[in-house]
Amino acid sequence: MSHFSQYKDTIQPGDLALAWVSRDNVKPFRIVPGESFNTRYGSFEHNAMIGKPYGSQIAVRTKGSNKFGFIHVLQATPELWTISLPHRTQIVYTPDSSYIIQRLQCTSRSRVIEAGTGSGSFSHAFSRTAGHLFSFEFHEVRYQQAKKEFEDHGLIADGNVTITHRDVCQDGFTIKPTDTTSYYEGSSAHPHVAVTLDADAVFLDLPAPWDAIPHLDEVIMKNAKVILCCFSPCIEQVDKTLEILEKHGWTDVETVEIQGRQYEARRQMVRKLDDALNRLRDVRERKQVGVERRKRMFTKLLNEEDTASEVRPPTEKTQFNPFGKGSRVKEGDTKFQWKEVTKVEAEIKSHTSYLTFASKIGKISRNEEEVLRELQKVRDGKSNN
Amino acid sequence: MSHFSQYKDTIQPGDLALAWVSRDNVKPFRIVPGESFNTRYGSFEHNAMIGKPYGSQIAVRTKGSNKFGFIHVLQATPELWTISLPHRTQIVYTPDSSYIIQRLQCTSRSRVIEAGTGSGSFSHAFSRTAGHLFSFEFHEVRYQQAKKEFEDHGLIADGNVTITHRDVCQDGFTIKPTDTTSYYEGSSAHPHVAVTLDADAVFLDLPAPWDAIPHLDEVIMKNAKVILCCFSPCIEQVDKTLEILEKHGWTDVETVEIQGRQYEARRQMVRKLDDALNRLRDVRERKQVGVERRKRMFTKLLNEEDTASEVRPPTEKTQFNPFGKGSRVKEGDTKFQWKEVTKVEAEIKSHTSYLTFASKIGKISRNEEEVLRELQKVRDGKSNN
Amino acid sequence: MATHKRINIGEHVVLRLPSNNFKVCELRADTEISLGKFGAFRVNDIIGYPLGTTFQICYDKSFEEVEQKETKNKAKTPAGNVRILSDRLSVSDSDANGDSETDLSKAPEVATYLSSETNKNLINVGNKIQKLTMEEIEELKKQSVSGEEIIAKMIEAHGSFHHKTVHSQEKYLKRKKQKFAKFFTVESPTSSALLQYLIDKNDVARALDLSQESLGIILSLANVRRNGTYLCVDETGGLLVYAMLERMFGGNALPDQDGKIILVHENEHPNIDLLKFSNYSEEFIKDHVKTISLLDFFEPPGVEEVQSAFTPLSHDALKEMKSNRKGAYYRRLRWYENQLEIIDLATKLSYDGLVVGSTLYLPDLVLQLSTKVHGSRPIVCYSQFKETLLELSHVLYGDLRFLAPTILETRCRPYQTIRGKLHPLMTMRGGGGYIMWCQRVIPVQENDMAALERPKTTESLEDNEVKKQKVE
Amino acid sequence: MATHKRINIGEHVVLRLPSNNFKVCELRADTEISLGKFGAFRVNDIIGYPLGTTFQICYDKSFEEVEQKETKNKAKTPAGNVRILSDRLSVSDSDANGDSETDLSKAPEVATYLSSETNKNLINVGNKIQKLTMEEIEELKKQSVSGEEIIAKMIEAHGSFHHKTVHSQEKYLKRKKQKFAKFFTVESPTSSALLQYLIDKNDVARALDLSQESLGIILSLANVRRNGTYLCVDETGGLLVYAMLERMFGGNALPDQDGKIILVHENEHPNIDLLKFSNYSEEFIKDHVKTISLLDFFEPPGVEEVQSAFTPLSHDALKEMKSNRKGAYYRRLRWYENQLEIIDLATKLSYDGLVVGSTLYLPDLVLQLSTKVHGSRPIVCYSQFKETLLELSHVLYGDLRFLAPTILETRCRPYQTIRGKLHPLMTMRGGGGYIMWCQRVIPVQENDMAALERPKTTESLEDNEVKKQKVE
Repeated sequence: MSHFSQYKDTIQPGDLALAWVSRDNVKPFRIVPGESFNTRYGSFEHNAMIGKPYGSQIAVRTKGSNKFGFIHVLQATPELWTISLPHRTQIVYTPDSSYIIQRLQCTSRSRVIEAGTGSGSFSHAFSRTAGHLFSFEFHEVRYQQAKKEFEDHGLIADGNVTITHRDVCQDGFTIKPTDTTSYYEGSSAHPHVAVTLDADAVFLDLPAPWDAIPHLDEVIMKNAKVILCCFSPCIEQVDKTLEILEKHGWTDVETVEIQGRQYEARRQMVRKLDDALNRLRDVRERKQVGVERRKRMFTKLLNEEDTASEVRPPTEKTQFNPFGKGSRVKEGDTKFQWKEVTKVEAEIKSHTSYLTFASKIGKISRNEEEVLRELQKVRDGKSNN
Repeated sequence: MSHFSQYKDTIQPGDLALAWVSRDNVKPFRIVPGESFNTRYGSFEHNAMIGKPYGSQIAVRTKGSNKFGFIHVLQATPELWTISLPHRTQIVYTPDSSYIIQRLQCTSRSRVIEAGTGSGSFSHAFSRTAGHLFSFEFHEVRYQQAKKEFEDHGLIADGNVTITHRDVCQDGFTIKPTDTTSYYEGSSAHPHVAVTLDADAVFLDLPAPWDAIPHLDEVIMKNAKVILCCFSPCIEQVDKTLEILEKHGWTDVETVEIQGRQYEARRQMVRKLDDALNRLRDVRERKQVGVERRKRMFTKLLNEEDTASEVRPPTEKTQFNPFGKGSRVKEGDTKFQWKEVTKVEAEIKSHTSYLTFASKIGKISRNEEEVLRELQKVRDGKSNN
Repeated sequence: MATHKRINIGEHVVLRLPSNNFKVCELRADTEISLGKFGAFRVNDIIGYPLGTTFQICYDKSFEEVEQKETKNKAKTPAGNVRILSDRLSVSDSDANGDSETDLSKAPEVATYLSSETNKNLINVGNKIQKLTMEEIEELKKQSVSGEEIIAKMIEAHGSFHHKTVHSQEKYLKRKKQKFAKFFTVESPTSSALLQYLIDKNDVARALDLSQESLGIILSLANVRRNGTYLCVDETGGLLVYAMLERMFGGNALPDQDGKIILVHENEHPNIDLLKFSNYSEEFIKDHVKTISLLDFFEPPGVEEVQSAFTPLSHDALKEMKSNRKGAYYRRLRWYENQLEIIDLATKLSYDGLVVGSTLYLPDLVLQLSTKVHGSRPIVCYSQFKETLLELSHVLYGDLRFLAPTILETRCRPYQTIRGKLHPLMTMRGGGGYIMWCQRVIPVQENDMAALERPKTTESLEDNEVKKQKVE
Repeated sequence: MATHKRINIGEHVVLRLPSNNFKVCELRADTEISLGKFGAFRVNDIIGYPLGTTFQICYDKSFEEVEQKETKNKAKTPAGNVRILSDRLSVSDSDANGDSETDLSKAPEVATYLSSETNKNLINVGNKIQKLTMEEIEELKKQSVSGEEIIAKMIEAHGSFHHKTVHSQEKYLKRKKQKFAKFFTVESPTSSALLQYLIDKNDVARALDLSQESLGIILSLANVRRNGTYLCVDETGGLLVYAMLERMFGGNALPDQDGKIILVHENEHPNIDLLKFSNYSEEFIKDHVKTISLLDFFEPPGVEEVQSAFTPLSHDALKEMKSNRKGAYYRRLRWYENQLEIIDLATKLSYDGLVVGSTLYLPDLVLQLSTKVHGSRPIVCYSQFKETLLELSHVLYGDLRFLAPTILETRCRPYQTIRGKLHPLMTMRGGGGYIMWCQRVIPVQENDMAALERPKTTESLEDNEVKKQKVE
């Protein structure tokens, strides 16, 4: 059962769900009757979730307090899954992945190669759309982890995702029966035949894509446009990639960067000049007494009278406070006027990787007879009308 | 007389002024009694400007019409001057130049090297702040143009700008009496002595800065921190620059890009859902007649009566138009409600150049005796208190 | 070859011209397509080749003479023969049928002209330096078999070509070559190609200034996939719907798909003009794109009202009807079924996502439409301006039915990919819009809260407190 | 060496620590400065060297023992000897007085450890892989002469160091080296350094989230130079004023400068705290930074009122005054002169520019202050938020006294400059604010317009029409 490809109405035992605790704290968990999801705000019983629609907010009374803790229980999507991953993992983030999918013209017809699998988050996005995804991972432990995850998430059972343990730079992309791969599992494919990848979209997230590119010719679709994307953090990698792409007949080469920014909606207090002036006026008035005193003092000074007797009266602090200074004002407090503003994240992802796109049509040709037949059919159709 | 370094109150004969026709059309011109500044909106007589304060809007009746044409007469600043330059010229734009000046810690104490001069627009910005600017240009015609411009603008007379014709990559930065340079003109410097540049800030806008960098050691300040900035459009240039910087003992190397964006303040009409619904309701009501007819027709159909007699009445087009559709609404028209929005320029400058900064202190030392003397002076001062 | 990868008769394609301008065409058999100054070709000649192929238009000498004569008499450009190019930048001047392509993208000519190591001695005097007048160039264009020759002549006539650096010589040649070469690339009318076509026509304002990167992220964030039922408001002339269909069903239709888009429109009729360029059948679109006006959506007709206006006849009754009346009956039946569908769309469905690209005041619109969105389903709203999404975000943030509204911006920054001269392009299009993304959620119910209260505690729970705890 | 390039007694400097944290210090003679875990040094040892010098703190063995004992008794770190480093990244472990520095930025150690060509076999298990506990590392830090040794030990103890690629080994070493090395760089307290100090302290909100690039462009757009008189509102704790002074007069004072900043403040007293870190004399600041409250600026006291409260005495009258009264007289005289100066600042001057960095509602503030700005002089307004500048721009755009209000954003994007691994830094600080820039202009007068009317025409000129022609 796929947790990603089926829209679900209600939370059911066995489901993979996401608990949204806060924006920075989204956790995947499995719904098991009798178990609990624990947070520092409290412990949320799965039984209280089961049967409720996805998206439900779940409340719990925080231990030893009269406050409530809340989570939302969400159904996973590739994008929410990406958010739920720990930030130290190398992830292709949504601004990049969504652009790559769009540029690779990924649709339900696409046969996509992905190397390497990495955290697997991009694989989820590919599997949502692609006809078939062939994912390759050279790191054995990561391969096992990803394979298990794909199984748990129902991607393998959905039948459109294959993951293979392979160093594609050295060994290419052809999947053979002797390989460590999910391909032959639960598939009707004959285990003695090498797989025809026939890919028309390729995504390479490898430190040395130039070693993998020469192997692509064997596995990409013939006589059809194939689009490639290389994902490389350093510009020197781009340079080497450009060299090999040209050498291997890839055209329409373009390198881009995607810059994603996230903004928070905030409010800033509207502090009118008149209010500031009124506040200063209030201060001045309180000091006015002081001016009178000043005049008297000067007169006394000139008359050589004693000024020591005039004790400086304490000037009261202004009580007129239009901006709530001193007290802590909550943003949006309706006692004040507010201006809506946007604020960019405190730390922005200024760079992820360079994306280098290219396309190739191996051996362009057409079947002349077939074309003639088709043309004739159209002509016949017309004359029939 | 400098047109850049003196704040001027009123427009006077002989002044270099800027005519602001529109944001994309800012033109420098010289105030000459009896002459005119011509635009397609009309001809503006200099006599009508003379004596008016700078910043004055000048009106003229557009020929053969009852409308007026306007310009503003401004005093030039380096930034306005940059705007006035034709866009096809290679210019260091203000987001870059202002950042470079800040990072080079340019103040009235700074001795700045600039190579090459180019359009000279950055020289104006440097000359505003620096103690002395030594600008180098290898292209002879451009050197002559820039020199004349600096003279016309009063920069040479101000005494803090020197321009020299020189290929610094080949011949280095030392200015000798035999050079083609403005240095000895109007300067009290002895024409038989090589100039001590003693620069503590260096800006290199050259295709091959790596050829110039080795020559810097001869002309930069000794025993003091010198800051360098290389301005290069291509990343390969940065790479080669990094190599040579390391080789020649420059430290604190950092490459940055400056991304400047310019926004226009605009308004978008607030189109409320209720208004859209009301408009559709109006359409529906007009069609209501049609529904009644529909019912009658159906009855007739069932009763096998003749329906041909029922002519479809023309449905009037809705006259209720809350958003002024069809008619051309001027942005901000007070008959409608508006939301303030920002719009980025249609074409943004996505890249100018990479800026590579580095610093160097040649031969670090101190005068031990001097330090001891100073320390003693402080101690004496303290014990005196 | 899979048909969706092939140039097919009767389908729409996007033609990319040497100028990198775009053109949308329908490939009708036995016709010719003219690309103006870039020549003309016969549709039959390109059918059956893979989409993405670049064709060069070649005129042999006899054609050339015909062209010269014909252009004097009428505007129509005669069709040349097409040849396949391996690369848009490799323009060959060899014979039409030879396949000895010389890749000129390396511009070997450059080496044969003297070049300056730097452009030290080159002064920009604009067009004066090019001694061929525009008229002379136009004349050459009429005479020449290929653009190559024109360029060779232009270089000869260029007063200071040898003063340019090799780099600027290359740039110059490439620019000129693109200007006079006669070739075109046949691309599939993908949503991206269509958007590029609008941008190229300076008509992207019609698509709310959308960028490819914004379009891509909308589709991902909205979790668009083949089996969903999506609610959509689309003021981009149908581009959003077009892209959603592409993501759901691929470029042309596969049978037995169950995904649907319900397009809610502001005016009497929806504007999905761009769908006319798609290669779906009309029927497929009718089945998968349901349109409904805002008013019908929010105030659907009553079932009784509809039924009072029409009652479907029984099979027998229908049989007895005179055949000249049946047409009228079926028209009425269609109206009836359409009304019932409207009622269905407006009242029964719970949607798998809401995608909005609209200039209507968003807080009202999104709040209202969201009532019909299922829990844990995304709401994605595109706007040309961040400020309108800011206003929307504040409204959504204050409503417990929406989780974590976020404003996103995504910009693509393209590079010049000439090796040794890598850098971001100096200028790029501004704009491209902003995206608001949030999840539709279901706030906890008062009585659920009450159930959690410990028996000893008596204080009532205020709405406020729920609000306060809302996760950010 | 010019004094402004030198480390001087009594001046403020910014210290850059190995962690790239910043510290502001006053260099008092005969004192010591402690950098916590990075050691301590004697001020006298660094006086006289050029600003920008990096010093390494070295402890010889005997010191080391003292340190170990002392740390048990009191918190104070004993001062080590300083040595000059040619580079912040070249940390030597040779003897304190030797000058045979080995540049370790190349990390030759890496070659001596087995490294993996890729990190194929490395699994991230977080801190578990580092077998030294924090306590052990702390213990090592107490024992070791140099950070080098700690790092060597850490590598030994690092379970999978040889599984890392050379690149990540280098990164690891560099990070660890910076963590345990004992060196510091002495920088001039420039406006940029001070801003960096605030950012580092996570205190830049106090400076309205200003970035270096925004600060730089404000100064350029405002045309700040030595001979101007500028009106300023500064809610950045004085950073704007600090930077303007720097641009006008250099880092420390030159005599006989005539530029001035008139700082208008919202509260009773201005907040220019950061000026305390500058190396100007108090007197210099008093001469060149005039402060005046918003109320005094807009509603200055009347001359009569001031004169009614005080009349300066003639020279003779003053002579006759008892000396114990003279103090009081001069205090009153100062108040009197101050009041007259306020009147002057508020009524007589026409300013060469307006620089605003304020959270007050900008339309009111800028419109009011601009009345005192001379024609053809810039108005530059900084805000943390674009939306407040948008509102301001619309107001200015509707007022003929302002030419071409423009909202600007400028962002610096730093790169990793390791050759072979060039790329923009993966993360950077958001924020940095926005700038509104326009020119103060003088609209044409009605009567000037009237003078232009042709005698034959009678139609009156409407204000509207002037407005319409306003250049964009």
